[in-house]
Amino acid sequence: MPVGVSHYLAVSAVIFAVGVAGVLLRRNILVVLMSIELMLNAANLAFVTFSRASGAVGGQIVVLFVMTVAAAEVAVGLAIVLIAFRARETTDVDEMNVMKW
Amino acid sequence: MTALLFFVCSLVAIASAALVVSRKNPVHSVLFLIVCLLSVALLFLLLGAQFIAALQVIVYAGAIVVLFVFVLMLLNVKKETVTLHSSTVQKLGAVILVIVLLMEALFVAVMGVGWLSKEAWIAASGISFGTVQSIGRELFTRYLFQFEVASVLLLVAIVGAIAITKKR
Amino acid sequence: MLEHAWLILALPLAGVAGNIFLGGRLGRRFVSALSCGVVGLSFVVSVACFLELLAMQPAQRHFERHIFTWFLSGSFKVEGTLLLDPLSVLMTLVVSGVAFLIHVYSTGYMAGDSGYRRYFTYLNLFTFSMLTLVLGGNFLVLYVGWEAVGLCSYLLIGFWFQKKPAADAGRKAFIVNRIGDFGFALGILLIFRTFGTLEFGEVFSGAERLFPSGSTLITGIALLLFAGATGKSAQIPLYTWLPDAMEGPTPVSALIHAATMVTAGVYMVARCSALFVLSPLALAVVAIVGLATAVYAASIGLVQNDLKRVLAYSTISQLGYMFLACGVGAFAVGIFHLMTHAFFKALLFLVAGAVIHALAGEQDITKMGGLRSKLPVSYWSFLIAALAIAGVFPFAGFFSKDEILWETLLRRGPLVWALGAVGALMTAFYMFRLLFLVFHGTARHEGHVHAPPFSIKLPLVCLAVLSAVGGLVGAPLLFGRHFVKEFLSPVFRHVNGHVAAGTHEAGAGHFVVSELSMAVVSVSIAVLGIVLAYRFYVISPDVPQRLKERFARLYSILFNKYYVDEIYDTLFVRPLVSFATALWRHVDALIIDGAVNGSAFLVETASKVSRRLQTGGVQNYALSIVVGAIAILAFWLLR
Amino acid sequence: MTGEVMSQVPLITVVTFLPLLGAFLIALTNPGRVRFIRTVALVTALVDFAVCVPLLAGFDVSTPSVQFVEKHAWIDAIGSSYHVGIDGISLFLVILTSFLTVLSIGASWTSITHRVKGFMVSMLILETGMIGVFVSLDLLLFYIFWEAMLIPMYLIIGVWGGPQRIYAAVKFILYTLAGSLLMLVAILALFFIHHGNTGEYTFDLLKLYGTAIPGGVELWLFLAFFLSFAIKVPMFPFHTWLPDAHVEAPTAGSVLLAGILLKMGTYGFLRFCLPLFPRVSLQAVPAIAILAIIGIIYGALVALAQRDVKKLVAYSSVSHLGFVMLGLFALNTQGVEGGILQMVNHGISTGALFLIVGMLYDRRHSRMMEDFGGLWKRMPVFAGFFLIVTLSSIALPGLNGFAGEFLILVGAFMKNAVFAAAAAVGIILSAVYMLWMFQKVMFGEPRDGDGEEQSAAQKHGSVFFDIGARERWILVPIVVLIFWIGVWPGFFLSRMHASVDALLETVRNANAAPVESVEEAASRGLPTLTRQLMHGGEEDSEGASQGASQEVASAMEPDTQADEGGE
Repeated sequence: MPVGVSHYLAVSAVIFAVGVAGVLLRRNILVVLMSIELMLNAANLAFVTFSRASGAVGGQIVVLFVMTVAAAEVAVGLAIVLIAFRARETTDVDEMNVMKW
Repeated sequence: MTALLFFVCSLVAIASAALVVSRKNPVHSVLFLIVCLLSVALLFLLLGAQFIAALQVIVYAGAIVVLFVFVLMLLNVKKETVTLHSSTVQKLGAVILVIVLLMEALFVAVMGVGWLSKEAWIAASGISFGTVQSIGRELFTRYLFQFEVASVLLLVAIVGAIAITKKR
Repeated sequence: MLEHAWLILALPLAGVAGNIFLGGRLGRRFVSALSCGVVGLSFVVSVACFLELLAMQPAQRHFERHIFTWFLSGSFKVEGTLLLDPLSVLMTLVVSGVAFLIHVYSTGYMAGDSGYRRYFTYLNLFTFSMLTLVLGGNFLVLYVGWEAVGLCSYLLIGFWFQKKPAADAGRKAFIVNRIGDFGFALGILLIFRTFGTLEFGEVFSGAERLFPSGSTLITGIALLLFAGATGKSAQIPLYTWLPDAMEGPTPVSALIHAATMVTAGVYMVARCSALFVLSPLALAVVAIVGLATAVYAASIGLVQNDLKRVLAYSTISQLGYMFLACGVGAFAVGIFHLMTHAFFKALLFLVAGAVIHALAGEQDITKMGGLRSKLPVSYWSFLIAALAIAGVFPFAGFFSKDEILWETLLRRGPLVWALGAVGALMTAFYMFRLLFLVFHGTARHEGHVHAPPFSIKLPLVCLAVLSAVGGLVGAPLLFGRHFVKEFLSPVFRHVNGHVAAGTHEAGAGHFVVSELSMAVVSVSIAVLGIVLAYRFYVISPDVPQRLKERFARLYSILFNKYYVDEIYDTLFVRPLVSFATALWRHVDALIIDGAVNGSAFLVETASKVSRRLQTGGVQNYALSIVVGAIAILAFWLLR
Repeated sequence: MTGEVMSQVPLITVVTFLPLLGAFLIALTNPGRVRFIRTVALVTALVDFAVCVPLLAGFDVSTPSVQFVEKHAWIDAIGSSYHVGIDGISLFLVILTSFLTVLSIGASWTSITHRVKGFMVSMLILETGMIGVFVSLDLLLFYIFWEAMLIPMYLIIGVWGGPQRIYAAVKFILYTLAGSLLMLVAILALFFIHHGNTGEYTFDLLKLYGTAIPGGVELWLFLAFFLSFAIKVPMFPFHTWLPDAHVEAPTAGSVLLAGILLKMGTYGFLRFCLPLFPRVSLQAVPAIAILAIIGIIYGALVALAQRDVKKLVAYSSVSHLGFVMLGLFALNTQGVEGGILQMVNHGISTGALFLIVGMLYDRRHSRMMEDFGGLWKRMPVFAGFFLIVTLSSIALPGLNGFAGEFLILVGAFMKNAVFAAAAAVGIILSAVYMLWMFQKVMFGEPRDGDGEEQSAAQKHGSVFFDIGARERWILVPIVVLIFWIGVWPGFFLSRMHASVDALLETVRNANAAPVESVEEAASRGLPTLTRQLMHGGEEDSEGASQGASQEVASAMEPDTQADEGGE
């Protein structure tokens, strides 16, 4: 059974879905951030797959940028988690809902 | 051989991803995240993207996950008593949505998309694909500006992270 | 001198400016000198113009001067035109002459008032406005003067603004006049739409050329103009402001509310005679309103006790006669009566002022009496004026009033004449009632009687002379010539063609005879009135009281002026105010603003509900992002 | 020589942005230096007014085209340019704006004591916005000025206003925004329709004139513009923001609100609605005329019921602006010129009334009539000024109000006698409410305040001390203008002739020209509205005058017939 585009994409899809589930369901903000990393990774996998399928390097360049963004996001995101924890002694997403009317 | 490797790697990746999400202890989650990232790196290699694979290991598994670990240790959070979200609507909705999303994505993956074909896959499997050289050439010619922007973004992120966490 | 006719206007205006900018610094003597001086000079210029006009051929006595272009917008062009023709020059003489005398009188009368400078500023402004009114060569300049005299009237009636009745009366005068002016303005607009111009000459010749007698359009114009005249000249139904206007200083009543301003309506109707003669209906309306006002106002005058108010009703009544004259087509006679009336009515008011001055502000005639010996100059002046207004030969009023009645008989028949004669009877009666109550009998007042100063006496004497002999310029039976009529004839040359035949020129002989006999009749009427008054108020003073008790209801109707003020108040004033308040409180605040605030409330409510979606929980937001992602993907797949 | 120099200076840009420069300068100043800030603001406004003088002097009365034009590329991608200039319609409004700003700053000299810096900055930015509205010849630029000017006014009402200021400010800004957003949509629609017709993307007003718009769409676009301008004017029944805003705003705010902001609505009708949508405009004449007349009478009646002097003046504005609208939509030379003149007049007279009310408020800290009375005795000089302004407001002949209102009545009467007659009732009512107010405030026995005012009373002998040099110098130029316009309106009218005639020509031609568009409209199944306009619209509007007008027709001059609407 030859491994093709569909296989890689399927793996990417599953990992992405798992990531989404993590973001939507977990209460620990650190796990939520990790789930986001999973989703980004899934997207990266899809990009590389497409790049491979189309023969263009552009897809991989995008992955490079995604990684940059991911790094920045984690840096800032964790910083926010840090001060949020300092202020409220919790990492529970449910309790961080002051940003509303 | 390649097929076998693919199946093993992808199964490990999926399984570890699921574990990242499902472990109660965030420290465990981080460890499984490393596993997942490494197996995805292997998948990259299988696709012939050596440079990306290397980056995946260095940046993700190296830098990002270490960051997570640091923060975890810094915060010293106890295990969650309740893992899942409190609202039933949110839980139910999330489950349904995830399933629907997965279905859709799999549908795309399996049924394919118009512009992809087997021929393209084979033709593109040249030697130079995904080497440091080929990516580097593209990156410093065509995507130079974007590259610079990315570097600025990182700088801003560093400054931002420091500024946010600074104690007043 | 005609070239310099603008001086007639410029001088009083300079007086206004001088009073405003210099009067405060230079003091009262300067104010008196300046104010009287400019009006006097203005009178001198008027006389010069008059003489120059008189020297011309009758047909050429017409001088027009465009000073500047006032409005120019598309086809709407209005010049600042001065017009000197016999009519306007005659009016100018009367206005500036009487105004001068009253200025002089005022220097004595107002000597102690703290608003001395303000008073003379207004008075000069009034003179300027009134002269603008008569000298204006087109409808819009006339309208400027028309409104400006209204303004001066407002300011002078309310001169003692601390008194609420005075302030109220001023406002009432202005607003009632505005109602009349509403018609006048519409008339002007209609004239412009019809003729494409507002210059007198072009409009009148256009009317003669383009429209047949009885044209609806011309009738409309004439009636609208007349609406303006009823306001300014205090005719039914807009006369109610004039009696109230007596709140103003007495010289003002003499100048504005007797001699000049209130006659502006008569002047305007006479000026537009070319339009009125084209419309029998409009003429009839003018005649009817004039007659009705003449009789009606005289009947109220019979029983009033306020010296000035009796004179006010008398003025309304006399104005009615002038309109009656115009309405029967005898415009020149109307103007003649205007002139003589200016003399004797101004005199009456000035005497009244002297009396009030002498009695330190007392106006109630029941509290006067026996002043004959104490105020001889006033008494004799008043007597002359009363004889004049009653129409006793050979005083001024006789010639003009007799002629009005004669023309009425000639053109409208005996019934109308009879009504006019009843009015004349009442006039003679109430005037002598005043005379007897004020000057004869025993003194019913207390305190010292102030002797009038020279500045008050001088105008009285001048006007007394004019009232005595002023009518002789229109005495055809004595001199064989009617100077006023002849002088005015170029202005009214188109009248004869339209108004029914039977004028003086038509049949010479036997009309003279019957006119003479009618003159005897009208003098007898006047004498009858005087005798009645004498009997009632000198011989047996208890008669009025008995009559009052006998006809109590009639008396109270007359005494309360037919309750017209009250009727207007309930019919128009109160409903307007409550309607306005209701409009504000209910329609504006409740409905319209309610709708605005209601829609704001709706938006607020909707947002209160919908902002619940904004939970602040980051995962809720993520959920909706996923929903969006799914939707987009689904759309893309199912496309 | 000087002419050449003049023509090289971008006068319009200078007039528009000089206040902004002044605002910038003030913004850099230490807020504590109050005197310096006031001086800078006043000097800026004065210099700006002085710059208007060459504008007036160099204005060519013979041409209808836009003058002092400046056009520079701005946003090329969407064809928007910095295109400004003035013609006979906007000339006096620009001058009026700079004139009233000077007076307003003068009037705020002592009455604004807190946050002086912010106030003066707002005033100057407001001036830039207002002038910008009048000079813009690019729709996008116009829209930006139109909206930008709301912000400083919002702040002026909301920060320096009376007790209800927040409510009034929010109502003001939301109400006007609601209208102008619809206008934005219509502007975009116009932009795309023009592109569809010619393939050119442009916001240039002069190019958009004469854009062929499909019948039904034209109606909707017209309505969008109409709503925006009608709210601004304000026409009945969109007027309720006005009394609130006026009453709560500080004196300077009220002056500029009444004097300039309201004129933007009427100016908008003239500059945009009429030439952009000539056919629908003509069709809308009866409806707008009736709304205008309702506004005249309604505003006057409600003013009659007021006890608050400022509110009375505010409602009188509704009435006066009704006159302006009536004149503009008479669509003949007299009406439109009278309308423009009346815009200026209203700016002067009502502006002056608000200044006067402000002076009273400074003394008594009340706007209620029953708190005043007998002021003539205490303040004779003030009384003279007040009297003249009052008379100007009730259109006494020889003063400015008459020149405008009478021309409007002439124009309206040519169009429809009944409308003119109904409108003339407003002149009676204006005398009723203004004189009533005047009597309440000035006549009667003097009454002095109590409590806190007594300290001031001891200083001056009475709460109501007469006006001083500063207040006199604010009122003197107004009185001069009142007489100038009243006695010599020709000076102003002659500068409008060419532009107004050209505008009317545009409307007339658009309505006379395309006969086939009726068939087009019919084939597209558009509402009968369009067809009525083409064939029977005029009869409707004329129908009411009947009687007199039929006879008139026979005697009428040829050019008056042309004025009837050109069909």
